[in-house]
This record gives sequence, C-alpha cells and structure tokens, in this order.
Amino acid sequence: MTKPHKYTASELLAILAARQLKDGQVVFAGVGVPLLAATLAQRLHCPGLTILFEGGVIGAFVEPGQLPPSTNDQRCTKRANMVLGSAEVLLLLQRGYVDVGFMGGAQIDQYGNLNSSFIGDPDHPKTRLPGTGGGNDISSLTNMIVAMKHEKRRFVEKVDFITSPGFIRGNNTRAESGLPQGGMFRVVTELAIFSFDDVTKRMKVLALNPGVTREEVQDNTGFDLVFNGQTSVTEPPTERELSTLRMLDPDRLFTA
Amino acid sequence: MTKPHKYTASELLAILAARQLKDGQVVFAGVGVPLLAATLAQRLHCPGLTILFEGGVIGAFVEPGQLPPSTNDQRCTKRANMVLGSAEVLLLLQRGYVDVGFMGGAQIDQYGNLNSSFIGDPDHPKTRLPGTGGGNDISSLTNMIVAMKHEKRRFVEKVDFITSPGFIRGNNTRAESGLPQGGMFRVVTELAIFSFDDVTKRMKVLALNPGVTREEVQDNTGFDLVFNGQTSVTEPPTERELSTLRMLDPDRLFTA
Amino acid sequence: MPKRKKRPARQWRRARPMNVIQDTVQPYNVLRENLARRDRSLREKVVTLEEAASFVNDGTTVGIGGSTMSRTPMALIWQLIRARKKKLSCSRCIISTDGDLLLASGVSDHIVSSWFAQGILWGLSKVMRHHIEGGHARYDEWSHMAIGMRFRAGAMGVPFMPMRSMLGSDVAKRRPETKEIDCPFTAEKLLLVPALNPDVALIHVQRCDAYGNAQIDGLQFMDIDLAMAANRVIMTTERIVSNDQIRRAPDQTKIPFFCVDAVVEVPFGSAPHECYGVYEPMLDHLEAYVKQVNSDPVGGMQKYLDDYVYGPKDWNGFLSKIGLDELVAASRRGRSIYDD
Amino acid sequence: MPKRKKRPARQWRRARPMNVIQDTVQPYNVLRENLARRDRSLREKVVTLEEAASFVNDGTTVGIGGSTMSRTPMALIWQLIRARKKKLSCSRCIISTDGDLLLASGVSDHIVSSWFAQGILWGLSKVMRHHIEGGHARYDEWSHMAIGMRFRAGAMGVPFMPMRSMLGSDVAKRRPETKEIDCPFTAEKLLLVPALNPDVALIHVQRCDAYGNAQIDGLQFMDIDLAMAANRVIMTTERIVSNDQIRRAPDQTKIPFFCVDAVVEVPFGSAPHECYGVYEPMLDHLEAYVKQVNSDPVGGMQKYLDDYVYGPKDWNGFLSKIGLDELVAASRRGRSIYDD
Repeated sequence: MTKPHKYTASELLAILAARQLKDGQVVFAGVGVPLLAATLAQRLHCPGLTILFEGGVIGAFVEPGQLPPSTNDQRCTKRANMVLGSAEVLLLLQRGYVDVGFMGGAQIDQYGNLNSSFIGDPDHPKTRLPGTGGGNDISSLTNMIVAMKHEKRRFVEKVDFITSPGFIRGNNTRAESGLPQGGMFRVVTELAIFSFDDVTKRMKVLALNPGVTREEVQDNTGFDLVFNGQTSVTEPPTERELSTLRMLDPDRLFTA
Repeated sequence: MTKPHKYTASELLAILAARQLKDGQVVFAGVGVPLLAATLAQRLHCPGLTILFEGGVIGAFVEPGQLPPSTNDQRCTKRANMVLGSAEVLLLLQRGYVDVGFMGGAQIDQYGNLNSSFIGDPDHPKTRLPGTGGGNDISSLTNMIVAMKHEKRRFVEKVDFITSPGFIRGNNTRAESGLPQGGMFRVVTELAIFSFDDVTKRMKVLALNPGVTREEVQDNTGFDLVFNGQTSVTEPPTERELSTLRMLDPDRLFTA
Repeated sequence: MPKRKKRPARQWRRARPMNVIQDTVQPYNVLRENLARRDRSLREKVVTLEEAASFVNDGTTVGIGGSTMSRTPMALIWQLIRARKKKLSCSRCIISTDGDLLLASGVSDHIVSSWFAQGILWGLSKVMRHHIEGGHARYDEWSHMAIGMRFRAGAMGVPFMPMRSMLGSDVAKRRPETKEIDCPFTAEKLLLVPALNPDVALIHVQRCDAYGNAQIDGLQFMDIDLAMAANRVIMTTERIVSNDQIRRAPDQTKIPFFCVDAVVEVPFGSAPHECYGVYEPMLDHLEAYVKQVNSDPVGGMQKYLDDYVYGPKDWNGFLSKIGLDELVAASRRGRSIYDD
Repeated sequence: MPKRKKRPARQWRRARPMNVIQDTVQPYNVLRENLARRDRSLREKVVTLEEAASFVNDGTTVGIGGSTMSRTPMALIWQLIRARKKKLSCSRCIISTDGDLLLASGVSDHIVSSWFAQGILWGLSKVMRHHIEGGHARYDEWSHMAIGMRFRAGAMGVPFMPMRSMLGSDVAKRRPETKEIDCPFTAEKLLLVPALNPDVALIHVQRCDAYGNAQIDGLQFMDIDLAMAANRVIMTTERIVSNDQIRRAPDQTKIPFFCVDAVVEVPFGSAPHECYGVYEPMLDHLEAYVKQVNSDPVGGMQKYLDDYVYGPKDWNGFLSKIGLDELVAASRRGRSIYDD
C-alpha cells in the first residue's frame, strides 16, 4: 500500500492537500484542486467534512465525474445540506463558523501573502489578473491551506500586490492590520509542505515530498526558506488515494 | 347612498381611516383598526393597494371573517404576494418602498408624537405600556396615518414619552433629529380628521366628522387645536362602506 | 379567586444592574474563540426536552425565536420553568405570554424586546406590569427593527449595525448602549446599535433533520439571524425528517446544522401559540389564561404555573390539559393556510 | 485568423475619472425621492426585450445579477449591445464572459467586481487584459464580500456596512472609497464600505408573475440585495406564471413586485451561461468563444459580436446559432439537479 505508484504532479498536490484536512472540520473550498482535494478527503478519511463553496453552498457532496466548472454552478449544490446567498456564505467566515479556508494561489511570498490581482505596477500593470474573488475574505477571516504549483516566479520574496493577506510583513503585522483571527496554516506544493514560523511568521519547510531534496525546493523558491530539524518526508500517495481521486476526476479537469 | 346610517364609533373610525388611502399606495398597516381599514380600502376604492405587515408580509389580502389576532400570525399571509423576515419588511421602510404607515395610538401630542411606552415617569412609571413594536420604525421612516380614539387624556400637549416620533418639538426638529423623511400626515378619530401645519408642525383640524362641532373636538383635546378657514365636514359612511366593513369583521373583533 | 400560594423567593429579587451582558458587545476574539470550541461537525444531536433545557445555565442570555404568538419555542420555555432556571436575560423581537411565564416563574428578570403584552386582543399584561412596575424585573425597550439589527450584527460577526430609526425619540434616549454618529460618508445622523449574541437561542421549526438542518415555512421573523448570532442553538421541531429529504431541496434549508447544538422533536412545541401551517393559536386556552392572570397577576399566575407547567407529567400532559378539541381545531385552522 | 474589422470609435475612449457615481454614496434624501417617484403599484409590466433595454440610459450605473456563469441576465446584456448603449458603469459580484462582451462592445468602460475572467477553466481573459491594461476601461476590484456588503447597505437604505476583511491588503489600499475606523463599541479596526445603489439592476430568474414577484431556485447569489438596492429593476424570466401561483406559496417569493419595473419572458435568457435547474452552461459554445477571443481579443471579439450579437434577427436567432443539440444537452443536465 505504501509502494510507489505513478502519478502526476497535480495528482500529488490534490492528495497531499486532502491529507491536511481533518474529519469534522468546516472547510471553505475554492474551485479546482481545493474543491477536488476536499471532495477526496470527504471520500477517504473525512466522511464528516463539511465543504462550503463561495457560490452559496453548505455541506456539499460533489458527485464523481460531475466536478463543477466554478463554485457558482448548480453542480456544487447537488446533495448539499443548504444553499444560501453568496454574501451569507462569506459572512459565515466573518462570524467564525469556518475552520479552514482552502485555496489555490498564483503568487505567494515568504509571509504567505497571495497575489491574484496584478503583475507589475498596479497603476500600469504588466498583467491584470482576475482579482480576489472571495480569496481576500477567506484569507482575512480564517486559517488557510493553499495548494499551488511550485515555481520560482510564484514563490517570491514580496508579492507585487497583497490580494489575500497572509501575515502581511510578519510578526504581529497581520493582527495589527485589523485581522486578529486566522492566517496561513499550510502551503502544499508538488515539492513540499510548508508551515509558518510561530514568531516571525516566515514560511518554513514542514515536510519534503517523496524524492524531493532541500536544495530542489530552495532552488525553486525566490526567497530563503526556513528549514529546521523536524523536516520530515511525506508518504507517497497510496493506491486508494489515487484510485479515488481518478474516480472523482475521470476527465482530468483539475488533475491534467 | 349618502343618507345617514347607524354605525358605531369604531366603525366610523375604520371607514374614515380607509378613505385616507389611495389606490396604488404601499401601506404598512398595524393590527386592529389599521389592518381592518386598509383591508376595507382594498375592497372599495383601492384594489391595487399593497398592504405590508410587520410580521413579514407584502401584498396581503386578508379574508373576510379571518382577521388575524396580530400582524405576526399566519392569517396575515393568506394569498399574500410575499412572506419575508420581519427585519427585512421593516427595512423596506428605511429603504423607502413604503408610502404610508398606518397605526393606532394610545397617546398623541400636538406635534403628533406617540407614546406607547410609559404613563408617568419612565424610571418609576405609573403604567408600563407594551412599548413601540414597529411603531418607532414606521413613524421614523415614512408618512403616517394614525387612527385612534379621541379622549382628552389621549390628546395631550406633550406626551410623557416619545415612543414613535411625530414632529418632535415642531418646526424642523424632526429632520434635525436625524429623521429627514416622513412624519405625521393625518390623524383620524371618531370626532375629526387632522393634519399638521406645514411650518409649525402643530396639529390642525382638517375636517369635522358628521354632526361634530369645533367645540366638541376642542373640549376633548388637551391642547389648543389649530383651526383654519378650510375646515370641512366629512361625508358620513355609506351603506357600501358599512356593509363591506361588517362583511370583513362579522365578529366585531376590531369594531366593537 | 384562586388561592395565593407562597411564591419562591427568587421571584422577588431586584432587577439586575444596567451592565448586564445583553448590553455589551462581545469582543471579536471572544466570539471567535467561543465558536471555534463548538463541535460543528455533521453529527446527530437529538436529545430530550429535559436534556435540552439542562444546556441553559442560570444567569445567561437567551434569545427566543418566533414573534408574538407565532413559532414561540414554548415547550423549551415550559421545560426551563420546570427545571427552575434562574436569572436568564431573555431577548425576543416581540414577546407575548411567554414573557409572562418567564417573569412570573422567576426564570428571567430581564427582558429585551420591542413590545411586551399578551396580545393586542387583550390590552396590557398585568403580569408584565406587576413585575416591571414593581421593579422586580427589567424590560429594556428597543424598536422592532433595532432588535433585528442587533441580531443581524451578531449574525454577521460585526459589532454594530447602522440604522435610521429611534433617532429623536425617547426610546433611544433610554438606551445608552446605542451611539449616534455623523456618517463618515454622507454626514447624515445615524444610530449605531450594538450586536446581540445571546449565549443560547431557543428556536422552534416545522421540520429539521437529526443534524439540525432546519426548514421554516412561512413567517421566519428573525430566527435566521438569531441562530447565526447565538453562541448555542437549541432547536425544537414539529418533526424530524431524514437528511436525504433535506438534501433534495437544499435551497429550502433556512438554518444550517452547524449552528445547532441540540434537536428535540416536540409535536405542538409552540402550543398554545401557533406554528405556521401546522396549527393556529389556541385562543380559548389563551383567553382563559389572560382572564385568570390579569385578574390576579400573582396568584392567578402561580395557579397557572402549578396547573399547566409544574403539574403535568410531561409536554403531552400539558397538551392534554389544553384539550384535544382545541388541538384539533387549531390544527385544522393551521393547515387551512395551504387550502388555496 | 479572423479578419480585423474596424471597431467603433466609442470602444477607444479613455477610462472615466475616479469620481464616477458607483464610488459615491447617494444622499438619503436623493435615494428616497427617487424611490418615491417610482410607480410601485400592483400592475402588469411585461415588455419586450427591446423595450426593456431602452430603459437603460447611457452613462448610468448597472448592477448585474447572478454570478460568474450562473443566472447571468445575458439576453438583456445582448440587447444592450445591439442597442449600442454607451459608458455604462457595471457592477457584478463575479463577472465572466459578460464582462468581455460589455467592454468589447463599448457598452461599458467601468467594471466593479471581485473577479473578472471568462471562467476558472480558461485562465485569464485576454479581452479583459486588452481593455484594462490598455487603459480603455477601468476595473475596480473589491473583495467578494465587500461587493455583497455594498449591495446590502444599498438594500437597507444605510450609507455603509462595517466589515472585517480587506483590512491590511492592497485591495483596500486601492479603494479610497472605503474608510477604516476604530469601532466605537470595541475599539477594533473595521472597514466601512460604501452603499452601492445602481441606477438599474438586470436580473434573470426562473419564474415571476406579470407584476414582477419573482421566485429564484437554488443559488440566489446577491440578487435579492441588488434588487432592493437598485433604483430600477429590469427582470428577465424563463417563464411568466400567474399571480395566483405566486400567492399560493408567498414564502417562495424572493423579490417583491414593487422593486421591479419591467418583466420580460425570455426562455434560455442566461444562455450560454446556466440557469439553476433549467440548463447548465453551454460549454462547447463557451470553449469555442474563449479560443476565438483569447487568440485575438480585438478581431476575434468583434467577429463574435458580429456573428452572435449584431447578426441574429432576435434572441431565438442567437440560440439557433448556439444550436439545438447544445441547448437540449444543457437542459437535460440542468434538470438533473432535481433527479434525486
């Protein structure tokens, strides 16, 4: 069961992200890998996981092969416990009903700040990205797990623009900015799993993915990573994880 | 059709109150005579009258003989256009969707302020009345028609307590208090119909009810009423008004 | 005239001072920590009425669902009285005979509401007058919308809501908990009302599943905001349905399971008040009640408590005392809302 | 590669200055007077798509219902383009291919939203990038909840809502319309976001009556607040039902008739997007669209407008170009939400 199987980078990402969730949690999941990973967790070790979607869904139970193209589509509501307004579902974050926010990311920095708005000067951007959506609300109001591709241009020292706040400039700057609750909890990539230093709030390596070296992670990161003695190595995906994932996304919509 | 018929004081009150409403208006009606009068108007000259109830009802169409015991009962919703939350229906007043607020009153003063909270010193009240309910919200946010019994102890120079604001202390004091919209429009009693002076905002007699003299109205009022040359005499209830009213309230729940 | 029994001493204690917890806004971190500690997982939480009442601690703040004589969580209130709860501070948008019961039994000495009498049909409540005018209990009056905005702020996780009524009135003058401001955007006068996050909410619904996913038919009053605002929710329901039934129409769920901490199935759980589409108010019983207690707000009330609350073996015993004829008639009228 | 047609001049005008009307809070008296002038009586208001679009004036602010690819009032947007409307400032919680169409057609030069691309499946919108990066139009970014709170403040008739996100981020720094305050109750930092009361809202629903009483199935997004906030509402509906049907289940009415100024029956009125329970998105059409416009955001887009918007005789003509096969398949998938 622990012998290596063939899998793609995005399959690994989805599976490792799913493992971060605990049964009984309430998780606010973004579309793509987070939605898929939360659904996977629900089918594996978290049968009592409550999945929320930004479109206005509580307690979703997405059907295999019927992954929605956004979190605002009717597919998100199939066999859900509740459908409500989208301001209302976001307010659940503010009130505190949500344990974990679970999102993808385009660009992240050493304090876990995410950018999905602008590449370059916001007044004259090189690239206008889509923007925050619910990302800013989720990351402002709850504990975050981010699943994203690990590339040097995506892991930068300082994001061009803080769309979704992590720990802002580290230490207590997040709370001082008016965000006393939540913050980055984990970042999951195809190379490693990261957490954040309790005091400085800088990103640190928690575990390396199977077959990945410290150097490989550092080489693909645009800032100095914190390593400490406890860095472990993650168990590779199991056959059950892989087969369940492939059953959920047979068309490889989010695991190409 | 205009020859006099026998009717009770509360029947007269309901009929004269109903006549104040215009077709096409949106009226927020309190329980008792206002509910009955609005329903009567809807059956007579205002088929397109939209009646709102505080319990959370839009476009009610109350059935004859099925008058609700409060505006929070299911009877209010029978054949309504919409049922919604009670904060939501009150917010319609604040947003401005309502033309007329239509209430009863326990005590009123010369500026149209209503008291339904305390008789005597509020810290050591002689009588603790039920309180505002939606009365304060309705009178703060829209134009008011009040239907009430005409007694000297109810028509006082200054109410013990302003539960539902009229024109506060007259002139511009209402707007200066933060209530730039609405205000007292009409007071209807079994003796007369009153409006308010455009400038001073003091109560004035608009029309006397059939057979009522100026002196009789003044004698039953605890402050000096404004009379001007245009005081007219109201047409007595018609047979159609009376028969429709009695069809609506056959048990004389609100027209005893 | 009914015999005046000796009333328990707790009924006579003086009203509590102004700074009770219903008047103060809970700091955000406290609200969040309370919520983080709740078990919000998808789990069955069906208990008995007795167990449910045991979750309400003396001296806490209680939000009551429904309005006036509609969807009042009467069985829960009845059980709180039997369990001899004390010093509850109770908020409800409009409070009716349930307020009489809470004060006269000594369960509550503080009511936060916009209107307090038995019902418009019966004039003033002599029971309320006895307790409030006598200084045995406090009744804090807010406008109806203000109660709604306070629950809404609580539900949204913000410390206040801005509003445009109560300004200029003596209702606002007697509520130092409010703040009048000049709007930073428009310079208009606004009233800020503080969030109300009761320790526990009592809510009665037509149906919910064993997890607490609730459907509410017809008038919903302020129950949704109240449920989201409260730190705990105890829900009674006319009927427990399957989670499958809930999931077939998720847009009909009005309160999500994770704000609900206990579920009790109590048919006729709002009696003698109404439950939309199920039964109308039991007016014969209520009229007899009003006559008895308004003619003697102490002894008459005590007799009612003895006969109808302390006396019966269980809730069905209370319903038996209302009588089958009235239950059947009220049910027939209740269902008639769907006759069209 | 499609031939680049000469694009109309209006498409090239520069973005308007910062103080457009969507950024400013309307004074209460102005809001009230606008509303007092509306005919809110119970009256039939069924019009054609052409008439409905004629109610939208150039240079006004437009709130768009639905979200992303769901219940987008696409037929109305399509008709606004055909009517060559100009300089509309458009707000929507999440804007998708409708945003492309609005910018590229020259109908809008200002988008207020939280997210703007064609859909998560397709990466960035090259059409959006062309117009925004080129300075031809403005895209003001707010958090998703902030858009909701702005509509909610507008719906409630208050000038702002307090909230706890956006703080500390650059999203807030780029929005001088917001105000950061220390809470007068708790001294906590809060962000106040200004009310948004669009001149007109465009909303598509599953069914409503001729008066505008609307039922919305499934995801309602921010449509209820938007309808209450707007100064006018134009509603398209899959189906017009009788007022009797509405009155039989008044607790299913989500938008009351008196906020609605025009009703148009347009089957498939959200195509190629989805309408909950009726049809899912028409992804073959959308994928072809995205491929065409992202490979050539000017010429490809112009060709799409010519072929699919200006070209067809009427809305059914547009649907014919999507094709019967895709409409039937989307409808089959749409209804499957109710198969359980």
